Amino acid sequence: MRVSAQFSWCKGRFEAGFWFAMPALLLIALFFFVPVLAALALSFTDFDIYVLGDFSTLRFVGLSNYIRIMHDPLFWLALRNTLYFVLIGGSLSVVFSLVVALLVNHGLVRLRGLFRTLLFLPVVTTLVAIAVVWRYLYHQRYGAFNWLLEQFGISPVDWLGDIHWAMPAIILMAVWKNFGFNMIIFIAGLQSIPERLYEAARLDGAGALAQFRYITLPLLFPTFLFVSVITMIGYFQLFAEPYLMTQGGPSNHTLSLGLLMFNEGFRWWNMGYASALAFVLFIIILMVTLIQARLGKIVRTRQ
Amino acid sequence: REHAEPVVVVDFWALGREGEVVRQLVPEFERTHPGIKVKVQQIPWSAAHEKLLTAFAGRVMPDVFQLGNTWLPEFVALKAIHPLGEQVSRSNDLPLDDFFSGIVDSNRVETRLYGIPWYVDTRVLFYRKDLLTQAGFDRPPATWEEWMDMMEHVKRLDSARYALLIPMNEWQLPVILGLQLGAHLLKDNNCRGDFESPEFRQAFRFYREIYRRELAPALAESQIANLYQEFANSYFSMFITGPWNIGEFRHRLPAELQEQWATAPMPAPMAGTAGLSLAGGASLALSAASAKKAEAWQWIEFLSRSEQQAAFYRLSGDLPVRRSAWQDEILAADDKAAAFRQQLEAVVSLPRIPEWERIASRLAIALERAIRDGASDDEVLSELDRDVDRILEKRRWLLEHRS
Amino acid sequence: MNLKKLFAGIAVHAALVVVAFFATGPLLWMLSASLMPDMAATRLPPLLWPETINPAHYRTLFSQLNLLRYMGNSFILAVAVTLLSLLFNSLAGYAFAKLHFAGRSAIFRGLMAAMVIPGQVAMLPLFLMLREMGLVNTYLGVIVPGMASIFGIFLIRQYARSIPDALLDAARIDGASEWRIYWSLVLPLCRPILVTMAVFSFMGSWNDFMWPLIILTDDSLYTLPVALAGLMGEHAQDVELMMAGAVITLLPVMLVFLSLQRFYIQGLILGSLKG
Amino acid sequence: MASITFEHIAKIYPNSHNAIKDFSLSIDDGEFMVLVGPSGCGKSTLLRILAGLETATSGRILIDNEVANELTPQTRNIAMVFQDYALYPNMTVRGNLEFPLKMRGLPRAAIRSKVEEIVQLLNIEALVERLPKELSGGQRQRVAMGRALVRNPRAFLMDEPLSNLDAKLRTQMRSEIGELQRRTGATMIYVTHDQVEAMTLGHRIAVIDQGCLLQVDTPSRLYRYPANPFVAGFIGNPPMNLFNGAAFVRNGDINISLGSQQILAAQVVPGAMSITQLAQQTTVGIRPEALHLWQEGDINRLTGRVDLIEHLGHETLVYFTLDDDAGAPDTMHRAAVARIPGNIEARTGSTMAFGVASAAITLYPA
Amino acid sequence: MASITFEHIAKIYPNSHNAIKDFSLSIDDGEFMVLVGPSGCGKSTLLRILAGLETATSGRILIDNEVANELTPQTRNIAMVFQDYALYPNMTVRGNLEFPLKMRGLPRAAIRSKVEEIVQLLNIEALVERLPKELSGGQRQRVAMGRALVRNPRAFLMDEPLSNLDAKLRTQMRSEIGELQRRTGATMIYVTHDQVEAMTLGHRIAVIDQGCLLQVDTPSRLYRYPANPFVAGFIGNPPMNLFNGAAFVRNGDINISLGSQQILAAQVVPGAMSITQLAQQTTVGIRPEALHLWQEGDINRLTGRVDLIEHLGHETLVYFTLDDDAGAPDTMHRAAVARIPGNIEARTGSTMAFGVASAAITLYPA
Ligand SMILES: Nc1ncnc2c1ncn2[C@@H]1O[C@H](COP(=O)(O)OP(=O)(O)OP(=O)(O)O)[C@@H](O)[C@H]1O
Ligand SMILES: Nc1ncnc2c1ncn2[C@@H]1O[C@H](COP(=O)(O)OP(=O)(O)OP(=O)(O)O)[C@@H](O)[C@H]1O
Ligand SMILES: [Mg+2]
Ligand SMILES: [Mg+2]
Repeated sequence: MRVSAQFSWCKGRFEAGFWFAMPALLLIALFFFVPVLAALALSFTDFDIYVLGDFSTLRFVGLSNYIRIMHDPLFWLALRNTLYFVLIGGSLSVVFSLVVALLVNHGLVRLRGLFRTLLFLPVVTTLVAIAVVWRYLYHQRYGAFNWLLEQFGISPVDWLGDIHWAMPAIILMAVWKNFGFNMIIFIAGLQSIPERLYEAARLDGAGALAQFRYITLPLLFPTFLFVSVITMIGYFQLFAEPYLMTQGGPSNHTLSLGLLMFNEGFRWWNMGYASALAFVLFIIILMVTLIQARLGKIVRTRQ
Repeated sequence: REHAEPVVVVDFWALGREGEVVRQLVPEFERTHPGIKVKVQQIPWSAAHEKLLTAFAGRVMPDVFQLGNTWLPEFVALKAIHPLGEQVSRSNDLPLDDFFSGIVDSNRVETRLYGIPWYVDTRVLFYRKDLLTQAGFDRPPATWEEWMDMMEHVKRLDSARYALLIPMNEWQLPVILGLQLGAHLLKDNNCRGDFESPEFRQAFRFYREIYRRELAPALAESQIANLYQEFANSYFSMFITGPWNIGEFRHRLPAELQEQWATAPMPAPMAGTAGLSLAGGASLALSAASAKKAEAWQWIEFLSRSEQQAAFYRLSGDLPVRRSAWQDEILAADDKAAAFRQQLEAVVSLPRIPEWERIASRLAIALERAIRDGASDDEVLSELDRDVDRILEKRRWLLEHRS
Repeated sequence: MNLKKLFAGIAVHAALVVVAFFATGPLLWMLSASLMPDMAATRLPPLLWPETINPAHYRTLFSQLNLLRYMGNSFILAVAVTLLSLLFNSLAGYAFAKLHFAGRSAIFRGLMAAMVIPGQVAMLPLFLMLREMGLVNTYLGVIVPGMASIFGIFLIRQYARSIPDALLDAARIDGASEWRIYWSLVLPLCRPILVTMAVFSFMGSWNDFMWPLIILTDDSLYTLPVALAGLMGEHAQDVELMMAGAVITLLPVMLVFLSLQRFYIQGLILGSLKG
Repeated sequence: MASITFEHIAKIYPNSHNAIKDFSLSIDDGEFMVLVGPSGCGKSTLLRILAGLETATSGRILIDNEVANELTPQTRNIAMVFQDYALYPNMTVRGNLEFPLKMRGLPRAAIRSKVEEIVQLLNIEALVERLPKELSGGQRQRVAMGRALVRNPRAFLMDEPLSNLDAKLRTQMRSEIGELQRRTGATMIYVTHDQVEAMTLGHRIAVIDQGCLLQVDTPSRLYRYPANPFVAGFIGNPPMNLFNGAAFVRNGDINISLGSQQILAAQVVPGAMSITQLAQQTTVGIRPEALHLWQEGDINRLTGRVDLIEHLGHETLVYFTLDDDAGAPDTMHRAAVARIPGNIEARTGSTMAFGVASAAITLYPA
Repeated sequence: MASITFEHIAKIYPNSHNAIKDFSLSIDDGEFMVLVGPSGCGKSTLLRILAGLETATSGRILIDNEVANELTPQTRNIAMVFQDYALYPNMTVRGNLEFPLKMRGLPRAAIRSKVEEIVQLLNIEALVERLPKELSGGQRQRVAMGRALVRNPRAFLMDEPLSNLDAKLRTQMRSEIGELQRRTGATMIYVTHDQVEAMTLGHRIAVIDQGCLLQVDTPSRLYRYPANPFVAGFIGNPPMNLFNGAAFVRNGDINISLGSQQILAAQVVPGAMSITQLAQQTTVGIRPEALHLWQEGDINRLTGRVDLIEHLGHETLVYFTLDDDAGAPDTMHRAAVARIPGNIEARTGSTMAFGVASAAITLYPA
């Protein structure tokens, strides 16, 4: 009896926390988790346009959507493209932003704030608008890139139309759009390394390279991991860039899993199939994240 | 005084430029139909299909909507469209025999009429007279053979240019060529793909040949920055496209070129056969969910009148679906439109099943594979048929299920 | 040694200028092309600057396309999403950081794991669900999924953890209620991260294309990017007009960012890495 | 102001750490009670239980003889000054001072006049419009005190309020706190690690270890008669020297052998051990200042080898190791320190002799 | 090891703050030099200039009589122990200790044996594979020292290395540092705020204020003969009492009047003031421990009203205000403190008399 009474005030705080978290949790549950579960359920049916017109034509198909995915050449193509984008685009994105962050954070830089802002600007832009610009920059005859190439005597490249160049073009644009965000996080990471350590290292006889190798790199590793995971998760969901720039072409060479899912889901209303695709994507991302986390742990314990 | 009368608002979705233009017909309608107001909303073509489907799924369909007639079967399957047979037969202003028959056919699904054609859209050949003359020809091609020959000659004028522009991922041209040869595209009651048929193979071969000989640039639609400028620059001299471009060419090409371009019906596979083209265009459909069907029908009926068709032509350049409307003085005098008038008597429609758009998108993929990746015909077409069979699985099941 | 420093400084700045040009070049060119007369951008060799400033495309956009209305829609939606998400996320983020309730850490771990789920998974059923709720084609339908976000809760929690417990205890002892503590103490203290989140949400909402495209059917409700996408479909040939449309779409969000960038970046720097 | 009683308080944290064990202590109205004890012994926990920020697992808290266990912190009306002041960084000094009154719903005029009064009391008129970050450490401390004082609480709790200050400011603030408490007659519970603060401020000092109350007494009695070796070793700086020894009574004297050296203790210190408890094994405590340079006539003589000399100016600390011919086992604590006034010189390694008064020796059961 | 000389060093920071002003100081090879001074006086700046982390605006740094101004920190071969240790958090203790040797390109075997040696010297064998975050404060401190010691630098600089430790550990580390320096005979420059550290560790202490060197001398001389009131007030805790007085020579004695009270000083303290400088206005310094309870026979007698008594156990601090019948102006410092051994009782407000030896009075020009 006494125990219950004693917790009365504690309950006050308990309840405050509960009520504070409740609205957001409810919203997330309702508008995220419920649809996700529903999608999971849908992925075992053949929900399609006929079902939309007449619900009685809905069939439970078990795993056959997933089996079909495994046999769908478009899926494999899209997976290949997506992996290409994640691996090449993701690492470029991370490495480039790291390099730029190092530059911006360099001790000799004047007007650091200005550079930081300018470099962050692409992050803020609207993709739809930016796609207009980039489609034009990539234009085979009038685009700036080919004009530049021409100055060096290189023959023009059909950036968005050539199966070899379309994905690199998408990657370049994605890097342009996203590096600023990672750069800021890297700058934060760099700034959290105490100046003391560099001073100590200098006294210990370390030159600029040794300082980078033994202080900056290892201490930036957690940031690096964070940025890689975030970038990777985001890049796996690639959709808007190819949707706006190439519609997946040429010959589906920029068709990403996200775009394939959108096409199946919202263009053809094969909701069952699209949901199954979504879960396959989810499982891939989950696995890669786990691998990354594991790798991170290994590297960290090695250090 | 006016507010005493209850006003019914009819929601109307029109696509693309039509959406802009049709607004100008509304005052006349509202004047002659007191008590009905029309609210026009414009939907961009690029998002139209998704948009209509989501609107249906979201149960926010308008009362009347424009839709490409290739989409009609899909919306019929969805039970989104109210059949119009009864209304047409009751109407005293809609003699179906005044409409081009190929177009009307494309609005039927299993013999029932679901849409009233609004304007027609078929594809003909646009060409530069001066360049053809330079290459030694004084008239447009009538047969495939002539056509190929002409293109070769044009290409020889300047190898940096091309003879023909066909956006590589557009499926229409090979389909037209196939239909001209009598290909069915689908078989077994439209339940399986038939792209491996000899007719389609032949058409496909011809189509590839154009690229193989570099008579057309391998460009996707989105890569063509300024079509009109390129046409004016002689970057290409032939172009297969629809009537909307008559207006655009007139508007955008420099004045000195206006005399130098012309239109012609599609070439035929061989002399004596018809140079068929696609029965395209847009129709007006009445939403099955509409609560204002009577008023909505009046709006459809209004737009289908001969004089409104003519008026609409003048505003938009969209070609009328009624032969009587072609007697409009401007239209009759338009030499560039004449080719369309001729072509419209020889149009056929595509398979009328909901899956056609998906099949067409697969076809587009197949075309890109063939032209860009250089996959063989066999490979591409059998793959296509397999894809199509898979797409039609549910249709087969439904048909079995019903019987 | 000083000479070496000088060279290093020059090299670093040169590299930065190149990168800055890479970052801003497309934007500058967009602005420049939007001011060129028709077809000037598609000439060989390409023009870098308009020979004469020609605002005609902007006039066209505003007169023909009802851009003000789209801009207004975008603005209303972005502001609503921003304010609501700030409220809900900060409440939850603070609760996860500082208040105790049953299952707190379990729930939080669950949320973290769910960050991996691609958003597109939920899109289709969410659409059907909102249909059942009658929210298709309403502002609310656009706002509702953005009202709370896991990432937002996470960011605010990371930041709120740095608030000393003693401060909250002091307020309790001074007689403040839990709500009062949140309102008068936690919110002001979290200002940097709130500004960051605000720009974040505003940006996200303003730039979002997919969801409004799907959920809004009535064009009087369209947002600027949706309208611009429509424009792209209809006027793809008018490069200069498109550029003007792009400029107009980008301008407001850029202004918001530039006016808040100091706080925004600071908040990101403070908030991003503490966990 | 109010009297405060802890009655058999125990606190077990959710991680099942038993931070407070059967703790009972009465604090009079107007008393200045100092809590000392090693880090983690539960001092803060006690204050937090009293303030209502934690709940006791068992036992009762009485404020003015009324059970307060069930009250929320808002209603207990107790003021607390936190170690890091916990000033609201988003409010000015005035805002900070007004906050508790606002929360209690006082009318604006009353708030204004009350704050005015406190501002004058603490001499911070010039600071009222500043933000906490614009104040120096000592000024912050005063504002924190002001925020507690402004509302006439029933008691003040202070958790190491001076630990963040530098030595000079600390001395100054220390006397200000003492002065304030004398003036207002407030009941005060004060946690500190600082010997000087504890000795100079408290009416009584409570020594706590591992959640148990070891001894509570006035500073001087605590210093002179520590109840056990822990308290003896905790109070005083350097702390009391503690040796393992053997004791036995002979001729009414208490004989103590420290290894091979012998000394006499005059008496058994009250509170430490009764004469009958004397056993072979005893802990022998001698304060560093009880050791002086040996001079003729001293009864007790202890010799040792000098390890280290620290000159502090006014006094010298001599660290030495007790000589032991018998080679006593290592377990006998032989290291010791003597505090000698003034400046003496001695070589490290040399042997020194110290005298110690019999009365200054404390004995505890080993 | 090396000797170090600062020659007319000045440092103006980019924000035009003049942190060091014409600073000259010679440190012998093997000397333990302690720098003290109020916060912000420039101690850290001096160390950083010496280490090469900052450049002097003017003046010369000599290491072993060679000008070192232009050398990079890497080449000066000076070791520094930072206040917060600055251990590399990503390396184990071994990694930290190996780092300076690796950077100097020593062969692996040499590194290994050198590290082994240091590990044993510092008694941290058990810790070598741990990361810094797995160490306690004192252990970290030892590793930081080890990282400095491992490479035979020409001098050690230590910037408040103990300020983060608690009192007990601090005492322990203090003696370890002293011990180490004695053993290795290293040249050492040590910055501290702590009186005890300064007094016990330094061979000499340099007192700095606002970038200027005020006095440098051995601890005991500094304590006994502070060169000016600032040093006098800075060294000692509680610091020396400083009064405004008037002085004049009569009959060979120095007569001092403090308000209405008179005392005699025996002599003028060397280094403070010459007898001929004596003037009417003088600052009179008396250390708290120089004041004792007055007893018959004392030459000098000062009376005052007791303000506060602080019992510290082994001694009592008596805060009092000098009596002044003449009602001297407020500007005369009359507040004083006396340090009386043992426990004395006195009521606040009562009057007490103190004796002071003539020799313990220091005079400075006012
Ligand atoms: N919220 C908690 N949960 C679990 N254990 C806790 C909690 N708070 C404190 N403890 C533990 O309870 C014991 C007493 O903690 P308390 O803070 O009261 O110590 P303290 O005497 O104030 O120490 P210090 O002098 O270091 O402040 C410590 O061992 C501590 O680790
Ligand atoms: N990088 C700098 N730029 C400008 N002023 C500085 C810089 N570093 C220190 N100062 C100023 O120079 C003066 C001396 O600083 P320094 O760090 O040497 O003081 P310190 O004696 O070490 O003080 P503390 O005991 O507080 O550590 C201070 O007033 C400080 O504000
Ligand atoms: Mg505590
Ligand atoms: Mg310093």
